[in-house]
Amino acid sequence: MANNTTHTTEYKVLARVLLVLMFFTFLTISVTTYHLAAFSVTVALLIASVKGFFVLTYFMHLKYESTLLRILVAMIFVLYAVIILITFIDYAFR
Amino acid sequence: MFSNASNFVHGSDMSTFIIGGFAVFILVSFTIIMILFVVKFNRKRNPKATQVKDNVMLEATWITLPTLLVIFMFYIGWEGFLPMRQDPKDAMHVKAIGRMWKWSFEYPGNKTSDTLVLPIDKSVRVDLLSKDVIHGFFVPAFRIKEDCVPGKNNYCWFIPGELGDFDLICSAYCGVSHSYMTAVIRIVPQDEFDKWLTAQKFKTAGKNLGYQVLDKNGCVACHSLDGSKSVGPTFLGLYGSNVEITTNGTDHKVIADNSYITTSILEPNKDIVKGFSPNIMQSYKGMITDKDIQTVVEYLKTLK
Amino acid sequence: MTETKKIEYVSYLDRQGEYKGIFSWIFTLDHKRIGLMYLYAIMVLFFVGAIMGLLMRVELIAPGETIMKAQTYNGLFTVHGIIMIFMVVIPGLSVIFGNFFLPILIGAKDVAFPKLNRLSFWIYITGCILAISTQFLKKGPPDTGWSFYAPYSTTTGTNVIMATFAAFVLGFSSILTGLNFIVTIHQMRAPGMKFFNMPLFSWAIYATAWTQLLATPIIGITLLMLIAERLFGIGFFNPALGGDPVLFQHLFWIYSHPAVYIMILPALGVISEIIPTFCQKKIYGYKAIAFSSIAIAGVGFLVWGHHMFTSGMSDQARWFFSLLTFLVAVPSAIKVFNWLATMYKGSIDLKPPFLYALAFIFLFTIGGTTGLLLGSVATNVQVHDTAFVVAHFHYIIFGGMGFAFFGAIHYWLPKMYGRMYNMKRATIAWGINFVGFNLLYFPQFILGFEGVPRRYYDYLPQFQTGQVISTIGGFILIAGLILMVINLVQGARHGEIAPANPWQGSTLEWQIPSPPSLENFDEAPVIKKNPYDYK
Amino acid sequence: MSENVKHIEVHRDDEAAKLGMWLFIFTELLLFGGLFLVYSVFRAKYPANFHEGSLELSVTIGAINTIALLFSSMTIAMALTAMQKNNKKLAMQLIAITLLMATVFLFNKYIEWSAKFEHGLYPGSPLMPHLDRGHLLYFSLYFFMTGLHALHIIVGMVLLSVCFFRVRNGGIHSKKYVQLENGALYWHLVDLIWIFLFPLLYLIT
Repeated sequence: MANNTTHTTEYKVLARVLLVLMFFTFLTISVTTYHLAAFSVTVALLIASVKGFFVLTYFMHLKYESTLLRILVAMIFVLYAVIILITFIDYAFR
Repeated sequence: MFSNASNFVHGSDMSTFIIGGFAVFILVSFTIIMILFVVKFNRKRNPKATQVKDNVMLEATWITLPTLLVIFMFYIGWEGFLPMRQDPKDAMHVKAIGRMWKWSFEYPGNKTSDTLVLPIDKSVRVDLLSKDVIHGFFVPAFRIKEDCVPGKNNYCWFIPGELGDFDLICSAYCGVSHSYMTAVIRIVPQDEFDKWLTAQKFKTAGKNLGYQVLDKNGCVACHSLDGSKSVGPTFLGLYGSNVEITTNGTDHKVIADNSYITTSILEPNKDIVKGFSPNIMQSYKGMITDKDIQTVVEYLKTLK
Repeated sequence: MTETKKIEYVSYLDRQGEYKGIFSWIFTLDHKRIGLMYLYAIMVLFFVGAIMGLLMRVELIAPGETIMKAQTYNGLFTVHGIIMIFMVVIPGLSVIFGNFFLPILIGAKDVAFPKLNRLSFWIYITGCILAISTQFLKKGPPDTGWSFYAPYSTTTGTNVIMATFAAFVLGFSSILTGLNFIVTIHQMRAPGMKFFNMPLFSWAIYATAWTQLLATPIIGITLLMLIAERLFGIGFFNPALGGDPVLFQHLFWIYSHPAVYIMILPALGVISEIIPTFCQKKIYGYKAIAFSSIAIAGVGFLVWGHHMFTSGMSDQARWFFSLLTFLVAVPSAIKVFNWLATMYKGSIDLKPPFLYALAFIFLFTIGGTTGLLLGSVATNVQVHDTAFVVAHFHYIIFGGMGFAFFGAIHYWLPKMYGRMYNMKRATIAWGINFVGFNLLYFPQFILGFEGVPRRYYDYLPQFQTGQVISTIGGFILIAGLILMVINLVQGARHGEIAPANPWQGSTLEWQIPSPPSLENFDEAPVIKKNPYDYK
Repeated sequence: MSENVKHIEVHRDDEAAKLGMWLFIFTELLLFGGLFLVYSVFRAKYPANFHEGSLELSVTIGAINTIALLFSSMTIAMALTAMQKNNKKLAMQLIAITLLMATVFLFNKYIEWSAKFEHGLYPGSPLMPHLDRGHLLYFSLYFFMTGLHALHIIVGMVLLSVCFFRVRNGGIHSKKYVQLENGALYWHLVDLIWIFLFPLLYLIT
């Protein structure tokens, strides 16, 4: 069986990812000071998704994992989005 | 071919007929095929199996055909259902209020009744309300069912097409007397209906404030005001009387005073009156204000 | 392929590890022993649930109070539901036969995480004890129905917290089992065994495990919210506090509808194993059956709303859920077509497992097609929440999953214990079960259509004929079940010694001795052929 | 010979262990997913109340906590790198920093919660039923979501502490570090959930 196949991510890469994440955190906080009204949810979730993407890809090593695992992770998010969407087929048209 | 009790019987029963007919057809053909194969290819008769290659065309056929068939069945069902959600603008509005475990109906002009009397051949829209938990407004003869969800305004509508009495039953499980939560729907000619409606009493307006609190919280559904035994003990003559209760398994007697009544409302399963079952009444903690409780106590004092 | 090896063969039933006697079971890491422990636990719980069902049937034999009060009746159907759904049917096939045979079918020595497997078993037992204890605690058994609908469940005085917590714990066990099986299938297949060389039961377990893994967390959080609702009044489901009871139904069915597929998919897998063996034929449409399992699991996630057609959902949601419900019928139909095609030109041996498979197809067809009546919005208004639903899901769950379970145990018992049961008695028991089952549940279709709601303690006198027939069916069925179990127990203990391959099956489990040795394969198998290679 | 012991020790499959962890993470995501579903339904129903509710939370504390968690996520990822490079001492230091950051997070949470408790805003308080409906639901959600998240932080801290001691006594080493890797994965999950909780509860106007 394959053991110890995990890619070693350099300290430098991890530090850079942290900087990116910090940047987006400040971005999302400063964006809320503008009143974007209906878009504020979209923007906040978009930024959160980008941050999540970085955590998944680098911190959680998804970039170096098998295609199968990457597809599975994507599938979970798609499934969850579909469940939310379907629930709102009910709530949005009440 | 179908009854005319309401305008939906035809659509619903037609779908039942088509889908049910298909179901019977499938069941019979599967059974015949199974019996046929079991007899014909029995090991005694056919000791050696013949391997058969998969046939893509055959597979494709029995994927496509059922798909088309189910889409057709869905369409039939949707056609039969759609009119149920399109209530005409000129329909008479009636409120059906479900509470544990009693139906009551409110007519325009603030009239109430325990029987749902309706004129024949007139469309009526029933607004479905609930005072406590979910109840189901189910009239089997009319092919109508919709839940009364507390905090939501569901509705159903129909045009009654036959004179007579029909059963209205609660279809959503709602507690110990769920199966006794029934009412009668009486379909009468228009003139009779008008006469009946004028004779009906007005809503609780004018009634005592304490009674309104009891009514609002659904207390009177289980606790009678006239001394008769219901799901819970009667309120008549309760205040100041000697009550035999069981607390934590021990029997004792207390005087029904202010604090006893308050405890019974907030922690109904603490003291159980002899002859009644525990765990049926819900706690009203957080649902009733202290002021309302005092109003109730004052009102109970008057019930001698 | 392994009988000729020099290593002395000792059955897994005899070989003990570092623990002796009873502890060799309690602390076992062997997937086969864990499977057997699940079998015993589930059989006991099944009979507890069945007796509760029978008591309800006796109560309903005449209108009015017959043997119990309404509150007792409500407690009975709730606990009957909780036991049967969460403890018997949802784990059922996958923990017993999945544990026992999944590793063998894919040529592995054990599941991927044996310790986790043992842990899930004991979590399961803990959940069962918690749930059963609600019967004896002070507030009395829950009376909400197994569906715990808010706001009734948040206000009733009975012991709902304990019951929901038990269901939460059982869900945990279910998740860990599913996780274990997925990893097992991905990582532990014998050399040469590709996904498309796996027997169809493994495919079914695979699809089931994914459903367990992804759906169960939703019920977990829902039940936690329900508990918090009762403890603190957080108000999510309480309309008086602005909450939404229908939201509870959404969350509940997001899990509980896929749960139906958790119950039925392994059953479909079992039937796909039994039919080729007793026809001595390669299964027809292997890939179609494998993919239909995945399709059922996938689409099954998106149809939960058909349980809520009368809850006041938007019209858009109603047609969406209705359409998808109809579409999910297609993969099930494909499976039945393929099974029938497999029987064609086979050499059919009418042994008890095959008889159960035939009964399964018959009952499952009734259950499935009546499901179409429930899925169609126009007919749903008439039959929703009535005895029709009760009949429908008992046809699917008991007639489907239950009969597949009985088929599976008749099929695999010789392998599990190395002994054979009495064929004739098994056939008689099958006949009694089949007749009793139909007598018990078929009248309820008619009662339901005439307007007898479910969970009714009492009914009008005009419905008595149907209720009496149904109760008689209940007694016949229980007699058949007792006969079946006695026969199986006798067979497992004192039956004749079974050969390694009594049915001339072609899948891997039949290539090793009965009962298997501790590590299943004394020499790692190398797979070069299809699972259903009959000459 | 004790067969049972042999039975498990023979088999070591890090790939399987990692896949198992990922599958468990999926279930955790969906567990919180259920809550996010509840959140979105109520947010759609009471947008104004949710806005007012979010104004009562301190963005500063939320931001500090976000940064603490992001930083800890990086340190634990670095700890794994250090382990892979066989730098035991650095790995232990990095795990310790992660645990410290987790404590900072929990301390902040404690301050935040106790401030709310002082104002009588907690589930089951006498004040809660008198709030606007949406307001009440917002705070119910706030306590439920952050509470469940804090519980996960505590579980993660236990896991990482175990890893810390396993690294110290050599149970985890540069040839066998899947346990640390799984602990780290779990910690990243906690971070991931917070990344979504933070804007939804504190920021969205």
